[in-house]
Amino acid sequence: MAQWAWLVALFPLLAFALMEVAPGRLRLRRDTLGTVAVAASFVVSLAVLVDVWAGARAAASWQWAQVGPVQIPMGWQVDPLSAVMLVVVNLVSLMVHVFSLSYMEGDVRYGRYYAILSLFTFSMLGLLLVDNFLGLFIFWELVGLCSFVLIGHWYEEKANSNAAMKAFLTTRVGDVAMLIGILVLFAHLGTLKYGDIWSAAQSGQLSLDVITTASLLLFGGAIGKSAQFPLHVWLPDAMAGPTPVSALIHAATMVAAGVYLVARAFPLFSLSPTALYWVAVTGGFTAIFAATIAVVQDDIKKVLAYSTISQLGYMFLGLGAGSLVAGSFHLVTQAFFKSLLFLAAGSVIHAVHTQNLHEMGGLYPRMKWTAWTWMIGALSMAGIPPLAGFWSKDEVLLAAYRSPYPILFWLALVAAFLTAFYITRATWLAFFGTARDEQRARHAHESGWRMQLPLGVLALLAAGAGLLGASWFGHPFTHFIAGSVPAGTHLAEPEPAGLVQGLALLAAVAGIAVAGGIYGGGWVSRASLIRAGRPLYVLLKRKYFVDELYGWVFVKGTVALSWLTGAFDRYIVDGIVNAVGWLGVQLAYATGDFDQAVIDGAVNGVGQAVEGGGRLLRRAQTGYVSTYLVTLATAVVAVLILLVLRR
Amino acid sequence: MNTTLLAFFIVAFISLVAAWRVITDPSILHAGLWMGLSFVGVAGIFLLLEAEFLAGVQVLVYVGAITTIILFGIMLSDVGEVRVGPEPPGWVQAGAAWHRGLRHAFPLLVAAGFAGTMLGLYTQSGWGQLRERPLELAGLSVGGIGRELFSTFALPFEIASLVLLAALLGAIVLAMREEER
Amino acid sequence: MIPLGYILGFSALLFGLGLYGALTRRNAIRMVMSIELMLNAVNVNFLAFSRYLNPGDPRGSIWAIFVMTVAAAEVALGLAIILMLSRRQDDIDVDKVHSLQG
Amino acid sequence: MATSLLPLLPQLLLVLFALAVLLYDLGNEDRPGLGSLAMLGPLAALLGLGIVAGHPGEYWGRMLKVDSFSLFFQLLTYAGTFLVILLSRDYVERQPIHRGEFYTLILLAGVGMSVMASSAELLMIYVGLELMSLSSYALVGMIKRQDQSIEAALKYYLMGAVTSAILLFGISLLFGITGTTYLPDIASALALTKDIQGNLLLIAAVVFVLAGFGFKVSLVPLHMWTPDVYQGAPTPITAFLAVGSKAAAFAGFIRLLATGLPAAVSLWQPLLALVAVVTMTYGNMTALAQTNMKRMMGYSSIAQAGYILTGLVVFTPDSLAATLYYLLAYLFMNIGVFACLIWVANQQESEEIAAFRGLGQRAPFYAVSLAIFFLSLVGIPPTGGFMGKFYLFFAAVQSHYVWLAVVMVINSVISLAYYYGVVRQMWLEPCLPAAPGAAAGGTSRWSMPAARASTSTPPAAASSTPEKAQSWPEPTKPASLALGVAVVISLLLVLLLGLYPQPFFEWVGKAALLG
Repeated sequence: MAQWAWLVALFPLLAFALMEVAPGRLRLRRDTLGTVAVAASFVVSLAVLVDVWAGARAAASWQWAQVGPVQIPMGWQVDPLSAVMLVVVNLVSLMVHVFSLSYMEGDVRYGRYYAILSLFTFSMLGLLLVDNFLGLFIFWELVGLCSFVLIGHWYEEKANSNAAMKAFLTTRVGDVAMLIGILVLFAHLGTLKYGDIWSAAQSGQLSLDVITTASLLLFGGAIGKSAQFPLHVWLPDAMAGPTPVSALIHAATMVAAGVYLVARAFPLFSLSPTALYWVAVTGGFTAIFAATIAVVQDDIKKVLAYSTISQLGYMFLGLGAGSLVAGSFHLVTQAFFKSLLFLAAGSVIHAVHTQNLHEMGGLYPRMKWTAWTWMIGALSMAGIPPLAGFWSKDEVLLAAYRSPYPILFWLALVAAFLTAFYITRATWLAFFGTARDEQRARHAHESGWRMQLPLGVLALLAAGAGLLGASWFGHPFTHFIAGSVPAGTHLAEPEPAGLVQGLALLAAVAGIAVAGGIYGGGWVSRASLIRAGRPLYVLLKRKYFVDELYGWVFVKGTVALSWLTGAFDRYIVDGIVNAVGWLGVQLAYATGDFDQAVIDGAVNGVGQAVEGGGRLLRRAQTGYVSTYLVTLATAVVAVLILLVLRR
Repeated sequence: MNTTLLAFFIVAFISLVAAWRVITDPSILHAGLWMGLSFVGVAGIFLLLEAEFLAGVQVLVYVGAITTIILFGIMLSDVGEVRVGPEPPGWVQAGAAWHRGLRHAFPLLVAAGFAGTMLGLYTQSGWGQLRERPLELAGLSVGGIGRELFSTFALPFEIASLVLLAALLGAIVLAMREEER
Repeated sequence: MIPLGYILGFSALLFGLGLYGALTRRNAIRMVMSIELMLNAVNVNFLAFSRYLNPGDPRGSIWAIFVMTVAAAEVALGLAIILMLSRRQDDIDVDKVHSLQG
Repeated sequence: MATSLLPLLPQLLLVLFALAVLLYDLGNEDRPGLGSLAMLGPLAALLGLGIVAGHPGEYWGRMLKVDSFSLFFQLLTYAGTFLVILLSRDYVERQPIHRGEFYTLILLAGVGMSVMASSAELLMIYVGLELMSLSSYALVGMIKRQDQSIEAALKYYLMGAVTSAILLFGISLLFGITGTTYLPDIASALALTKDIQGNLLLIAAVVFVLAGFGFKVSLVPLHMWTPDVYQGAPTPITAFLAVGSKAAAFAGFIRLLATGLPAAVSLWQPLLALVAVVTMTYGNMTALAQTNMKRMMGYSSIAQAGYILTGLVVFTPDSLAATLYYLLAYLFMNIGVFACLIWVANQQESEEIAAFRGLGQRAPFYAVSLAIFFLSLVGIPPTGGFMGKFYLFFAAVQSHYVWLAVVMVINSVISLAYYYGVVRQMWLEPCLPAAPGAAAGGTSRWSMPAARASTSTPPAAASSTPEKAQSWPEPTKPASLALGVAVVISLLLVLLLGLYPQPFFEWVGKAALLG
């Protein structure tokens, strides 16, 4: 079956082509066409995965063009990494297609939406299938283009089209580096094919400097596409697109392309400790950086957006720590639980018509299905065993722990705590507590099977997919994915450490607990402490026969105790909780401000500087032909004199 | 100083002064006439270079044709000398300053820089003091030029006729007065 | 005889004068005249080189003939453009024409 | 047969058709089919080119050179001329332009371009250049009722004449130094020169000659005519200048540097590298601040000239081939953009970028096509522009001009912003109502003589009720078939060059050898 893998990309392409040329009647059924095509793709990709799991490989290549002595090949290949990703992309895409049937119903550009969705799916699958860097770059730009169109889907709103432009421009900055990286490899080796480059690099044809340079330049592209610091600014803005698009492109697939690139080029990266170090540092820093920001976001999609940035940081951390498995495994599980969270958020938004968490609340009784699936995703992301996120995050933490830079491990651990914290906060604010907007809450309801089914399927995977890599079954994923790099590649697959698992679990639970305490008003607050003390008080009263003296002592004692516990509660517990909360919030605001003021400012500032320069240069074009002539003659004579004097 | 050199200096001086007057004479009509004189001077230089045929062509084409066309052009366009108009508008203050600077300071510098550099280069190179070699009349004779023109250079000659055609066509179309319909 | 440098110097000065005129004058016709001076300087160059460095090769003379031909065509076309301009505005001040800018 | 007419066949056919158009125009008042007759010219020349391709060699006393390089640029010229006439067909109906002379001059300019490309003799290149230039000066001023057209012609003419004098001065010095103007002889004479670096006269000659060609391809700081002329000229002529004139000037440029001055490479290479960087950066940054579409394309074309020039700077067989490939893609993407521009201008009677408002809804075909042409200009796959840029980058990196490649890539990101400005207008902004002058006819600068207007505009325009005038999208004039054809041809080739580059790679690879 593996040799038919190219069919996977073909179906969505055909669907797109059909949608564009289809006459009248068929044009109205573009949604069905797209969904069926992706479903077909999904079935094929599943078969391919089974085949590849059994050990099959397939590749085909032909010469696309020849430049002088240099050949530019074009071809495709399937190996474990791409086979897994094919299934993930197809599955998420299929779910999003189904979900959108209901979510986008009645949209002004419903048909076009499906057409671009098909084109995107094709491009993403193509990106996974190609066997060379030129093809990768072409599809890389194509997915960017589709993302651009879809972010700006509701372009009537100016902010949306600005967001689309920002996404396109910001990622292009990374692409500049990437293209140059590709060219550096091309110039040194005269080939663009992955396999040739890996073997050339491993056989020592490239100096370490070249490998490091090329790797870091390639990583530049990944930083842009996967929204890593400091090029992450576009992703939160990209939430302007329809929510299913956010689930597909800006959570599960396109943003993961950067991680895929590094995983794909792992044979190259693994040769350069410097490159790996920077990948790890970028990832680790982004992970905690974005997580702190997510803590204070009020927009449910923004929480998820920063969460995505943070999780992508984890993946890079894993890869940078030298573990291909950690990065790619987290890539897979994140795709499931994050698209699940986005779709669930979409379901909520569809029901209450707001994205502001503070206008939600109390939705649980009315949207049980959404709430439960959301919570599965949330717990999975927080890292509660045996859900998928636990296993993959564990791999990342383990890799960081065993890496030469254990500080990254502690950073990641704090980030894990924060992850649990903010997702619990969001869960509570959205689904529990009292409805802060009665009007909205009263009208909330589930939106039918077309939205519920994808939630269910993804919840199942968000819960269960982790078992693929679970230590209980002997890490089957580890052995499988190792087959996608050449034999000589150095893979640091660290042995499990109980300490790490324990700390990870602790961080997750602590995060959930603290958040529950602060936002849910649970056991941590004063009232619950008293309630917790009350049984003891009653028990004491029953056990020791009531004596007036004792009684008086107890009464006095109880009063004193209650005052003490109250004081403890008031001054110590509250203080700690508040301090932690305050610190977290301050940190989050600080990073948020930094993000907005400095990074955004820098990005916008460069744009303004360029444009301002343009306006200034315009002045020179006075419209007077004599000015032009004098400029021309001055330039010629000045160059002449300069060149002559230099001799 | 021999006579040829003396003649050269006189002719060159006349030609250059005439060229200077082309630029500076307040009357545009006089400027046109000065230009004719300058062209005659150049024809004189050609004569001194023993290129009699070219000197003849120079007089015919430049003095005869081009100067006449330009004088006709001056009459036809029926305009006097350009008077100094208002300064450029304020919206391009920076541009205007640039413009003023260019207008007043740069051109002289540029032209002088050009001529000075070229003179310096000629002096430095071996060309400065190079005297004539014996003349091989075959090359520069009318017959030689004619033969070359219609054998080796026949193709560019034909294309030059297309250049004239294009210019003529363009001139006619542009200069033709539109009848107001 | 005349040293080559003298002739080249004359042509450089003539070209420089023409350049100066083309850069400073605002009357379009005067600019055209200045450009013609520059072309004359070029012709002097061609003939001088032909005479001193490659006697016997008529290439220099032929270049001069072509330059003259093209110059005549250029002047004719240029005057037509200037004529067109003079019909739109009362004079032929090139500095009055600056609607295209920026 | 050293003086056979056969190798001249394409040029001869073009001249014949130019004369035929002129005579037909003189002898016939109604002139039906004048445009078709003119279009046959470049097509016939293309056919002739097919015959000439079998007879490489030098003819007419080494004045005419038929090699793969000249065949390549001739093909570019004829294809460009054909497409420009295609663009003009609709345009000349709506503007007060003398059609016969207009087409004749386009064809003559085409002859000039092809002459420039097919000779290694500077005299021929010069005469071809002047034929092209003089025709262009006249063509730019063809809309005599428009002040801007006259202004553009005047500026172009004055600057062109001055630069032409500077070029000639440079050529005369070159002639003095080497004793010839035949490029291969110049090269062999220079090869004997021991101290190229120290030859100050050669420096002067090279600077002047580069200035002459740099002006035509609009390199900064010789570019200043470009935006003004592009804006003022009739739009098809703007397209002609952008593709035909630029390609031919590059042909001469490449021939001069690669055949004539390879020995002096150390003189011109650093200079041109600097100029290339300044040119692309200046063009792109200034384009950002534009509001007029033609003017923006003027600056864009300056920036593109900078990209193309990098191929010459790198100066390897690969980089020259990349230059040719880019010029090929450049031809079609520019023609495509200008075709869309003319279409919009016909509808809206405006060439401002704001005129593109709502095009996405009004005419999705033109809007999407324009977006694709822009993608190609920026260099985003899978378009010909991407392949061309990639090839250029590759050639630059291969020769260790990494910094040049970096500057190019950064510049292409900047260029994204101004093209996006147009794309945003097409989809973001609501539709404009039809221009007020459209129905009334007679006040705007786009108005035409009443007599011609009444014959060429459908009666619907006159009888349109106020309600109907309000309800856009109802095109006021029927869409022109010719423009659509031009867009489709350009679109197909832009995509073909991006998706199936192999045959073109082989072709430019051969042409770049200049053999």
